[in-house]
Amino acid sequence: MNFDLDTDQLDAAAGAEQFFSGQASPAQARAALEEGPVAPGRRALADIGFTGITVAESAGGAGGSLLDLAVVAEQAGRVLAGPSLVTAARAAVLLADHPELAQALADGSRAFAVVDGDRPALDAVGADTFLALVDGDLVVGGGAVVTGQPMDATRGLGVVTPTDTRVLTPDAGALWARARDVALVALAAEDLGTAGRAVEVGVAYAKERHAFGRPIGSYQAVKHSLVDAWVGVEQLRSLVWWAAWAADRAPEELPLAAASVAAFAAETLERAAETCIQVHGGIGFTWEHDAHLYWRRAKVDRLVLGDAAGHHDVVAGLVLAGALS
Amino acid sequence: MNFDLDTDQLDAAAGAEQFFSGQASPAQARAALEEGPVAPGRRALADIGFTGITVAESAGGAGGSLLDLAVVAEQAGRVLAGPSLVTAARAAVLLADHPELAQALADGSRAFAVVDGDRPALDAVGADTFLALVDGDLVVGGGAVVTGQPMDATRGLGVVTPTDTRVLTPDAGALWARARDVALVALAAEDLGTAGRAVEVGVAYAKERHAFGRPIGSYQAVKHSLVDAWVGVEQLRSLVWWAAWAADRAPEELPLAAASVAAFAAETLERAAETCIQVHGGIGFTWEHDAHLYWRRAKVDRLVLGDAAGHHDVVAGLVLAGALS
Amino acid sequence: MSRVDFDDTPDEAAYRARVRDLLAEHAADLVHLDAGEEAADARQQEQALRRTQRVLADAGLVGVAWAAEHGGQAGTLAQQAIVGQELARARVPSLINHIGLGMCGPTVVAHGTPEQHERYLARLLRADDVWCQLFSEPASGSDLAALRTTAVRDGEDWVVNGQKVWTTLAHVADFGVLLTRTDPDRPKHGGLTMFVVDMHAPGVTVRPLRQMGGQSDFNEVFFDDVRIPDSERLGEPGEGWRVALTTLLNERVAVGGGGNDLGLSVESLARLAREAVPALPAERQVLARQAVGRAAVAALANRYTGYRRLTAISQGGLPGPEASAGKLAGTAAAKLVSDAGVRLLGDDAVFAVGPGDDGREGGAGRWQRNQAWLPGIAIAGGTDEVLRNIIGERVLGLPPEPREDKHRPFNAAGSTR
Amino acid sequence: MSRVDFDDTPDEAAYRARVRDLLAEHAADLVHLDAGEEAADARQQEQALRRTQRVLADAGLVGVAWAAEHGGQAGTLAQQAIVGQELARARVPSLINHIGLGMCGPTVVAHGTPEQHERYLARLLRADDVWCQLFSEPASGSDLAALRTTAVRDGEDWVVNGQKVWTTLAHVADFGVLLTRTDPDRPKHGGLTMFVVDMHAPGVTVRPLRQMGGQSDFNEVFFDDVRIPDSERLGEPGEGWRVALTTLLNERVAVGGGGNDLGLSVESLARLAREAVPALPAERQVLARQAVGRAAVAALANRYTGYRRLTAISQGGLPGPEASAGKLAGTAAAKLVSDAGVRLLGDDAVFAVGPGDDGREGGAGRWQRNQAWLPGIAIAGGTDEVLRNIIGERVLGLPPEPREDKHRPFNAAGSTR
Repeated sequence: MNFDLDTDQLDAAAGAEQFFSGQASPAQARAALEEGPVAPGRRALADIGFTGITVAESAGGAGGSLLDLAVVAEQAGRVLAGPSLVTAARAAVLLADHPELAQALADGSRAFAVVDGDRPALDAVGADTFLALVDGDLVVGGGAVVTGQPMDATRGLGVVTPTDTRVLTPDAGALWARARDVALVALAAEDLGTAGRAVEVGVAYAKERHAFGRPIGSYQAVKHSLVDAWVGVEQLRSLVWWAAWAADRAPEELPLAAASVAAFAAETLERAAETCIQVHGGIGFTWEHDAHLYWRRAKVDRLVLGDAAGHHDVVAGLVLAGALS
Repeated sequence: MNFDLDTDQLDAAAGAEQFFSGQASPAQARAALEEGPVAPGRRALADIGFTGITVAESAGGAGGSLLDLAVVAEQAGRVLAGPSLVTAARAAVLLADHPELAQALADGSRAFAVVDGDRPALDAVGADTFLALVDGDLVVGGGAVVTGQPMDATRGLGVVTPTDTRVLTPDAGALWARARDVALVALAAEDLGTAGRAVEVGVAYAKERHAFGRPIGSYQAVKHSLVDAWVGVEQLRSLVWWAAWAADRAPEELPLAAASVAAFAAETLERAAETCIQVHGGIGFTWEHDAHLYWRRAKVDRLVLGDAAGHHDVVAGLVLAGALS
Repeated sequence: MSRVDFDDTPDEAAYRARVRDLLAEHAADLVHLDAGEEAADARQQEQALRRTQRVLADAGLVGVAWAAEHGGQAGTLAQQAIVGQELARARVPSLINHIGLGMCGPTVVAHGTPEQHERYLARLLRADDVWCQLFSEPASGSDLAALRTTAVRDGEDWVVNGQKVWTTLAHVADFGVLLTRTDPDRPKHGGLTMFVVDMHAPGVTVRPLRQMGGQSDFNEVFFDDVRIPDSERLGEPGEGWRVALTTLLNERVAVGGGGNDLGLSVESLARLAREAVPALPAERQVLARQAVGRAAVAALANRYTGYRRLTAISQGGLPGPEASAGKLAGTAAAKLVSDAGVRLLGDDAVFAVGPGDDGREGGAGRWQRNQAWLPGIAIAGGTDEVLRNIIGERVLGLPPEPREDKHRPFNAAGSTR
Repeated sequence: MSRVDFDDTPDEAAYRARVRDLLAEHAADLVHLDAGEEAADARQQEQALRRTQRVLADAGLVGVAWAAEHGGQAGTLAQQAIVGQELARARVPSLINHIGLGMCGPTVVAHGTPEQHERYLARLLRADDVWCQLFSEPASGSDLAALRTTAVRDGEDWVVNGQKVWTTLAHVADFGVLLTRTDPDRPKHGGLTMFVVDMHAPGVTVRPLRQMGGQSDFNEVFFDDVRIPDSERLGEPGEGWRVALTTLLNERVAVGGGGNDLGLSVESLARLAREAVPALPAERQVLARQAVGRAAVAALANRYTGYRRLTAISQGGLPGPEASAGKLAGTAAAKLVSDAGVRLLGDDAVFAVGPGDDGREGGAGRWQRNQAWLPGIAIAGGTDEVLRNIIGERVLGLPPEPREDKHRPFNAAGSTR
């Protein structure tokens, strides 16, 4: 048994950190709330190969595992990058038997979004090719996108009405379910990055800011809330690794792992972001501070592929069906 | 508008405190776990007139309000007294049109328990007269009691199979519902006393016990958890007074008030008792310390007339039906 | 003391009737909120709100419990509460000078000279002058006494330099109560002095501070060589902390201490729930009902606790540290209300389609903004942590933490932050 | 480092097969738990449990990762973990000398003399001697260094007086590691000395300590003029705190740090849920599923985090303060498991009808006892508060609180409590 990243993955994480810290930032997420572009954007993500991490080598991808993608997604989450690698991971599963489209995903020549009915879809803004499940079949086509006033502009949410669709894979229910589970894992990996960063920012401020003659991080109220947030982040990391490992190596465990990590990610990121604001006091709820950008991500992500209540219900269903026996 | 006790009620509370502190104690609640008697017992409660507080004067009671009973019940809760004034309050409503039985309740010549189907009934142990709702009718009769291993022996829980019943009031659904709401208020009043006492005990220990060179109550982790418990107790007090007032003066508000206070009492007492244990550290989870006796009461009371989830659902139902508009 | 009762006494009922008549009589001159509309932003309709307060003041409905010598009506706090209830019932928004009435005025009354009373109080009641409170600074939030804004004596004047922050209404205010450091050689609480500052004086710059939700409820205020005559000093030099405590005591009651809902009201949630719950799938209804029930209970518990505090005050008690409990519980209740709203709205809670639906009760925009307002609620007017310390130490009598900063001169190494 | 993998390497697989063979071979000589039975109480079957450990030791399955010179198998921590998994799989209960193996042994190894190694370690491995750890006292729980039990030099001996508490296994132990105060004139951490004490020596009295659930997992131990030869000292006089840290570091891993479930396992909950959920009304099923799902996720998160810690240790890392996070999260997960069980059982959770139903998975008695065990979990082995301080300061690098007691002589006024 071994439960740690390998050196290749650590290298990949370091590379991704360098890329993302140069290409995206909370400041850009803030600007996106006022019509600025989402950073680093589809082109840059495709050029560095991140949209093709889990696309087969034969289709121009890296042929990597979901864990390979997860370590990159974590770095994307740390700086609130967009579009999301969730879309890349999910589309890669759906397009596994369609090398031309998979290639277009990997090389960025098409901008994909995956649509769950009439719910706001991730990265719908700017997408030109939409994947959806219609009457049990996987379809692809164009679509009309209605955007709203989302709390986090980096998520590119839009309600999509597909147009000119054609069936790509008939009877694709199982494939769709697996792709959705993979998407949950990728989302959780991004949330891991965001939550970890929010805790770091909070910890740094708690060391530096003084009140009543000492750093606020020396007070138990501040210290303990940061600790609880940090413990959550570390537990989330374990679930992300387990779920990504399961996707690659133990597919029968994936549904339990994906629902578990999705539920845990939603609540962990929300707590981390709220703790980050609370630790900062007044400055933490200003527009100019980054804290609310992590918080906005948390508020959107906790709903975007279903909420914690839904995921907990799935976990319970699997438990009742014999998991954990 | 005036929202405070009057001097008569304050006097009654002081008298009740004196009575109960002489007649019952956590030590006796502990002994009851090992077959000791429940204190002060039915006889003493009847003799001092507490089983008849809300029984009409014409039936030998004090003709008092539910708020009059609540201030006494709070004192009973502080020392984990038994049997419960919940039974007295509930039976008094059910027997309002039956002066002979009401008189027997007030003077203690009969030992009542009120039975909700096959659920463990409060004060079933030692009772000789059982009230139940059967096919919509209020019935009275004897009963066979099966006792188990309850976590709190002072509650006299038992599963009752009624025997020799006769109909006391036909079509008693509305009466039964009102009596049950009154019971919830009385239970919450007892829980208020228990919770308040648990917080006091925790606060006293936090002032006295030292660690790392200062009283543990000076540490925010301890201080803040006691504060949260105390705030809960004070909010519970407000709901108890409101609900008791409503029972007497605004019956249309009683269902909302009763369900609200019951839900809030369950969670407030549980938190107060758990905080009391945690503040005490190791000594807090020993058999000889009183903390677990408050905790046992909390664990039983949170289920005894329905749980918080059930009460919250009732509140929601009333809100959806137009309350709080 | 008389028995628990939510009904008016006969005197109170008569007073209430008179208030209703007055509000009806002057209705045309008052700002009113539309149904479903939240409290107005003072920034947008300053003049109308000033006029509203002036009309109410002339009708005897402002400063109800203030002493007659200060321009008040010498009424009871119960009467004051009745006016508040009737204003809410008539959907008249908060008085524009609520900071002046709730905090600055009482401070001037308690610590001002007769000349200052004369100069300020009547105008404050009529909103001829709007007031703000200049205490917090970037480096002194919870630890207010660590403030750095200095006032240096120069002849008959004091010269003020520094920066304040989180100042509600500074952008419309005419005057402010200003806490400054006048003696940095003394321990931090000992070197402070309070002034009344003219917000239109040269060197005063006000800059709105944008919050995470996008709105600007607060301002930053900069002081560059602002001259204040010594006659505008409130209390003695070095006594500023004692003066400030008067203001703070009154603030805690104003913010949540009276049991009023913070954020969207539980009634708003109830209206949303009636619309949204029946449309949910059955399993979701079960969970939504739990959230609605829990939020309603929390809001009710806080509301009735507020009534107990108001009763205590109306019986002659002073607002005490218990008011901090009201803000704490109100914050928690507000969070439950918001969470329940999110559960009812689902995706709409984070994805409003157009601003058009804001008016509706279930308008996603309102609930989005409410979410973004919540984190500030747990901080502004006393963080949850500071409130817990206050209750723990002043109500429960738990020992304070060791304080190394309290007795050191403010300018000694390490003590200023 | 190799890739995330829960499968055995070929070497590990071979070792696992050998362990299984050995356990099968010796099955007749080992204590086994029945299906659904919780871990046995050492008080009830001391001799059988001692024999079990002896048989396992002779088979090379105890002290797997201990050095050969100390009687161990010089294996890897991965092998140690495999043995643990296979013992659990075979339903062999915890080794009776788990305190000795997990905490006392490593302390003797690190700080003992060659003679002490010789005298104790081999016998400890075979449970010829069972060990306990004598640190906590009534007046020193979280603040362990405030202990008052004294050891005074008298010729070649030390004379010990005082009281210890929360001592697991003291009632069956033959030896204990005992932390005492030998120099009250020094600051609290500086005046401590560690000994090995013979639990059968004159003057040692053991009294079981009854817990809130009725059971006695701990003891009080009284020392009245107990003489300990100087040759039983562990480390130098005054170095006791340093020695104790070795023990504590190992304790944190043992209690929850490895991701094992505290209290009833999530698998127990799963079995109960399969029995109980379908019997609930529909609305209650929705709520019960939420509770079960939440508890399962928490337990899984803690379990896989434990695997990460075990991986780090098996790669040569030392058990660090991160283990405290495991205990903290394990405690929280245990509470969720218990709450879910209560929700499934309803009234039965507090009202067990007769002891007969204890064996069943849904036996109310087991879940009642589990509830009563929970409060202790959040305290014993480090309170939640102390663990949060450890993580905050040693992992996150947050500053400690000011400590007035640390440098004062222990016997100075105010410092002993």
